[in-house]
Amino acid sequence: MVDLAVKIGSVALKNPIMPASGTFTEDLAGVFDLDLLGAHVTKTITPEKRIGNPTPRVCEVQGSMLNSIGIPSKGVDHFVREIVPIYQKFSAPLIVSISGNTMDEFARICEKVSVPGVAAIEVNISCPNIEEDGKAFAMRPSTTLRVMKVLRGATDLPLWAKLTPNTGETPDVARAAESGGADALVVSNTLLSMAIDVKTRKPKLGNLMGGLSGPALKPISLRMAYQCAKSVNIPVIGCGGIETVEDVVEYLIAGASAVQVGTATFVNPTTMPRLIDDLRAWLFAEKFQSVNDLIGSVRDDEAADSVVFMEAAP
Amino acid sequence: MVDLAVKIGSVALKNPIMPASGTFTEDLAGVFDLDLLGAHVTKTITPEKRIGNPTPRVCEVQGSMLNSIGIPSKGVDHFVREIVPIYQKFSAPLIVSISGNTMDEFARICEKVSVPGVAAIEVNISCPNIEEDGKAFAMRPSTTLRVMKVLRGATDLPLWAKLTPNTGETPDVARAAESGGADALVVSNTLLSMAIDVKTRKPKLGNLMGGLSGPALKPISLRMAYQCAKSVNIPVIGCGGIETVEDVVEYLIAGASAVQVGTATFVNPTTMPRLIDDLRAWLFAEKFQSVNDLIGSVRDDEAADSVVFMEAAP
Amino acid sequence: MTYTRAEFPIESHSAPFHEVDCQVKSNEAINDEYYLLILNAPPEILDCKPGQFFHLLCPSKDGRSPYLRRPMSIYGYFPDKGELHFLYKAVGEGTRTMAQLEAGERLNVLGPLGSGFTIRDEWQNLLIVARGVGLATLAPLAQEALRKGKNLTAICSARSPEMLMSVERFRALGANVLTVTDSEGTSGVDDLEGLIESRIAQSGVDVFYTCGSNRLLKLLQRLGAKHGIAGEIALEQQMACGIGMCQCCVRSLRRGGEIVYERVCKEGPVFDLQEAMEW
Amino acid sequence: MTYTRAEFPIESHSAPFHEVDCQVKSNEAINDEYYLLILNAPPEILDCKPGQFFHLLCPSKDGRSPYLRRPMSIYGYFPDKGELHFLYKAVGEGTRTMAQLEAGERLNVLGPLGSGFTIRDEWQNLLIVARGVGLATLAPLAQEALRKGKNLTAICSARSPEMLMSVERFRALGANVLTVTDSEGTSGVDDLEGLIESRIAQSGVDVFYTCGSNRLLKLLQRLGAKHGIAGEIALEQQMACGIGMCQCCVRSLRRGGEIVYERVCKEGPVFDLQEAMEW
Ligand SMILES: Cc1cc2nc3c(=O)[nH]c(=O)nc-3n(C[C@H](O)[C@H](O)[C@H](O)COP(=O)(O)OP(=O)(O)OC[C@H]3O[C@@H](n4cnc5c(N)ncnc54)[C@H](O)[C@@H]3O)c2cc1C
Ligand SMILES: Cc1cc2nc3c(=O)[nH]c(=O)nc-3n(C[C@H](O)[C@H](O)[C@H](O)COP(=O)(O)OP(=O)(O)OC[C@H]3O[C@@H](n4cnc5c(N)ncnc54)[C@H](O)[C@@H]3O)c2cc1C
Ligand SMILES: Cc1cc2nc3c(=O)[nH]c(=O)nc-3n(C[C@H](O)[C@H](O)[C@H](O)COP(=O)(O)O)c2cc1C
Ligand SMILES: Cc1cc2nc3c(=O)[nH]c(=O)nc-3n(C[C@H](O)[C@H](O)[C@H](O)COP(=O)(O)O)c2cc1C
Ligand code: FES
Ligand code: FES
Repeated sequence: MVDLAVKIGSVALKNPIMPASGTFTEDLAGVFDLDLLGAHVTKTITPEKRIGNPTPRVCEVQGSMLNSIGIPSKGVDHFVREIVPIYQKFSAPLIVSISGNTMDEFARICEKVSVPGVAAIEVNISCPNIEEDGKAFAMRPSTTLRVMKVLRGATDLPLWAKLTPNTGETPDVARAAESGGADALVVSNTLLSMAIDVKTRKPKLGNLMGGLSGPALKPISLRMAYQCAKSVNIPVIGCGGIETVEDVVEYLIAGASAVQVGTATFVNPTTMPRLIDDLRAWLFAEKFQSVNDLIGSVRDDEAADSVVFMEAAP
Repeated sequence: MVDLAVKIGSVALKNPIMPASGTFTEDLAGVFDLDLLGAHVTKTITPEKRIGNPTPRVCEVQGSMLNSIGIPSKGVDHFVREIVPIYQKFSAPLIVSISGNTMDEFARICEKVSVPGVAAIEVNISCPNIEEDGKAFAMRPSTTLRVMKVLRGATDLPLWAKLTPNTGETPDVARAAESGGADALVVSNTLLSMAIDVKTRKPKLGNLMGGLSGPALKPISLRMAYQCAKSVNIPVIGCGGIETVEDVVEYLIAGASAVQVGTATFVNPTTMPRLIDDLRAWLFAEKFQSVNDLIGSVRDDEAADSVVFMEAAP
Repeated sequence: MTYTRAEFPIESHSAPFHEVDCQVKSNEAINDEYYLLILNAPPEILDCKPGQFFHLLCPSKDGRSPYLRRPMSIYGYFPDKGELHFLYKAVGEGTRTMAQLEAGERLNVLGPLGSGFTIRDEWQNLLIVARGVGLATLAPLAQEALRKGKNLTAICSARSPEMLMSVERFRALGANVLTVTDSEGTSGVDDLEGLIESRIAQSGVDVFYTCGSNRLLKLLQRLGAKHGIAGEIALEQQMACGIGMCQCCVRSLRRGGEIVYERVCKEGPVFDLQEAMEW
Repeated sequence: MTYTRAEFPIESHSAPFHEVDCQVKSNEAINDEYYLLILNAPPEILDCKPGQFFHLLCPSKDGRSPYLRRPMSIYGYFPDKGELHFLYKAVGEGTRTMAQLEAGERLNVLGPLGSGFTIRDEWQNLLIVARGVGLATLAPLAQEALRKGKNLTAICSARSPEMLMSVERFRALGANVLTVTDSEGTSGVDDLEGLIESRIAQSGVDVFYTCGSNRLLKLLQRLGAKHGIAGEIALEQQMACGIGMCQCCVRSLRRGGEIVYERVCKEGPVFDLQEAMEW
């Protein structure tokens, strides 16, 4: 029997497969038993009610998609009252994703979701915020450090910091998040992109630009996951373009202790349980006793250290 | 007859299709008449001889590729003596791509390639350099401004600044390049990525990481081309993932005055002449007299100005 | 592979749906633009309601693979024959690859999804106004209405008489079918208004059902308000997940003096006619 | 579409090559691992040299489309029959989709590319040492050598006798074929060394040709140096463009006391045996 259990700091997962924020709700229980999953991660919520972005909110690009959903939210009170209890019926740990427009707002919501039944808080520091001119906190080490310190002061729950690929400073941002008190890193969110309809000459998204997710993102977020695993001592959770068991294995080898699956669930709603089965089979075939033996086993010894922190493509 | 001619500042191109640096040599003359192209862009050269990166230097990712060729170079003297004369037999303008490890080196090579027969210099400020800790100049507005001023002082030829997607500050970097004296922007180079062989657990590239190019890159560099066109008054040249005439049209609508084609030529060596034919046919079918009427015709009026400068995905 | 939903511990607020690979029984062009796809389907996905849809994973053909699924209304569901029908127009990459499906090939479908049309017991005289692929969405409604013994009138609108699909289908079901076309100059808003007003005057109308165009929406909202006639409309929106998770498919609705947003895939695709907003 | 190269204004330092869609004549498994692909090819791409290769655009099958082309040695070129042959092993995504090609389908090929083997007039006794797909690369060399009236010995090495392809092909051409296999315990370096030394002693050897493994390279370099025998080796490397533009396919070579880097697709795939380096 292959052991799939992993630990993200103090949070124990029975397997390393969980959904990515914004691509999962309890509606998926219509397709499979959600307690198969390593954890449940909810859509980012904000303190107040928000409508979200204009439609169209998604479009296709070659073999992947863009989205600009925005963060429509019924507000944190509704969430704590209505949504958290739903997940109490499951044994998988509940991870709640939050965001705020200002540090203050962010701290406030962080306190509010620190309720029984929540196993960890995923802090989405990768979406645009007002105080920083529309930049995301996680675009710079300095703002990452500042916001993480504030959030660390606001809760005793584990904090998972979700990073953005829209930066040239991933290792520095990762270290800043760790110094600021993050218990794990989620790597990463979507990459700012655009598509135009050549017939109408209009942007394909109502919001002009949106985030790239799906297979096209994988080589980028895999690189980030690797850089982060090399830069910090807290666990890294890989996220971006995962569709097949080989994708999962690639992230684990690169140093991720678990992975999140987003867009692939839209294409095939049973992707996650299939990945769990396939991962078990893969590890068995490759004679691993525990998934932990695979994590971080990348054979990069031939490459010079300096290369690891390379930040531009050659 | 549809008019395909465009101008990049003082450089007149008979059509907006040209190769991307590093994906083109005179060897392509084995497949089609190179004078069909709007311009010729040579592989980045450095002042001294360089070997380049360890092999494997390329690998496939889903529907795209990674490379870490490095910049093998026979040095600028060899280039001026042996390569520049080859291109004198063509009427298409010759664009020479250069790079340097330090500002000083960069300025020196910039002077050296300012010879008759060279129509413009593409300055590759998007590859890692020593003075900046391995970061590329074009990752930050400050270093972009500094290096562009130095280069501007080193030549009277038009300077095309080639930007990197490995930054969260594209509009600022674009403005810095313009202030520093760039005559056009090439948007953009490859994005730092990684792939691991799950069987051997080794990185698929000898250099660990490399740059993503091909279709996966398109929504990202299209977004950057759009942001740049909105941010500066100098022409923008789109580059990244172009394969079909719709891709070309998308960049032109977004505000690019011309485009560069890279990886697609590896897959289909006749991509560029086909794109020229297809662009002419597309413009004719859509009743455009001149390609210039298409450039920048994006219908983005419904979107708020602030959105244009958004820098993180929502 | 199917995964158990046995231990499903949430009070299901939605009917069950399934992801299944179905075999194509036939897939034929019925005119220049429209195709009829018939799948051999297992019984568990044939417990459908008129107005519901499936989310189809388009095949990859000639090296093109549409990435996202495509939503498609149920044109017919026949548990007795084990058949599921779709009527679709080849407009873009996804539907064009669908059009290349051949008998014997497989198509992965997810559904049935969304909430369907309502037929209240007290409604006797039903009026369907449909155009284009809207006919596909409304055909199962007609079948259900007639099964329930309602009086049904269907106004079918099209560009030209050749494009009037499903007319036979509606007639065979026993509906009173009126056709209007652009080429005959009978499909204008004024003509339609006259036609519907006379229908209301003659036999009364309890409810309107429609889908699609802004023009029809506005007309029916006006007539509905004027005569106090109920109505439902099926709306479309780009979709990613199709099952309520991604929030990409929202439409704005006027409700209780406010504007609210609901998901076409989950609260819809069928909405109250008066709440629907132009787009 | 083909574009004119008529006005080609550069002194061509390479022979002409072409991008062409060819029709598959047949594509069959010849044992558990290897396939023989026969294309109907136009005359302009059949002016090949032994050792050259084509860059193949693998078809997209079952939704997988290998992105880059795949380099493949020419196993046979027959201008008279209008045929181009490849012998390949299905190892990964690209070659596995190739294995699915059926007669009548089309395959886009680019070539012939690279520089081939040399056969100097003064060389009379040629020795080929090959294993695995290396046999594919060396078969046209055998044909050319025998056309030129040379004495040719081919040592074919394989895992087991069943995997010994092309033996018949070499024999039919008139070569003296020796076979060694792992399963019979005859393919070790020592065995090979003995075999080759006795060949040298018996009839003399003027040149070695090989491709592939480090083991063979080292052995032949040693024997070549010892006896002053010339040699050539065909090398492999990942490729993107295949025509000299991207510089990804370099190999290091020892030349004039220095280490130099050359492109397998352009200066290669055939290199001087003594210059080649282990990898
Ligand atoms: C609930 C529902 C039921 C539908 N029923 C039918 C039907 O029975 N018959 C039929 O022919 N069509 C129907 N449509 C429309 C159908 O989904 C689109 O025509 C189809 O998705 C177009 O895909 P494409 O790749 O061919 O076109 P493209 O234009 O290439 O599609 C690009 C993207 O836009 C989306 N898209 C394009 N048009 C629409 C649209 N009208 N609605 C939603 N998404 C769209 C596609 O799904 C895809 O993601 C329905 C749509 C919805 C929402
Ligand atoms: C000049 C030359 C001639 C060749 N001739 C033959 C031949 O006649 N018969 C034959 O069976 N094989 C030959 N090969 C090897 C053949 O190119 C590879 O087996 C093939 O590219 C594998 O592709 P894949 O997608 O199946 O495997 P994958 O492992 O999935 O390929 C992944 C990537 O690595 C590259 N790659 C993998 N193996 C090799 C290799 N050995 N050399 C170069 N690139 C590789 C692929 O092209 C692809 O880009 C030759 C290689 C070269 C360079
Ligand atoms: C429709 C959609 C909505 C998303 N919403 C959120 C969100 O609310 N919060 C967040 O942190 N990430 C959000 N993401 C990003 C995903 O969590 C994930 O980081 C990203 O999609 C990359 O993973 P994937 O390629 O597996 O989809 C969203 C992604 C998509 C496609
Ligand atoms: C093999 C390879 C080598 C490259 N070498 C260079 C280079 O020397 N200088 C440079 O500015 N860009 C270089 N690039 C980047 C391309 O010029 C181009 O910016 C990038 O590939 C994106 O375009 P594409 O998607 O059309 O390939 C290289 C790209 C590839 C694939
Ligand atoms: S399509 Fe995802 S919520 Fe409706
Ligand atoms: S494969 Fe591009 S130079 Fe050899």
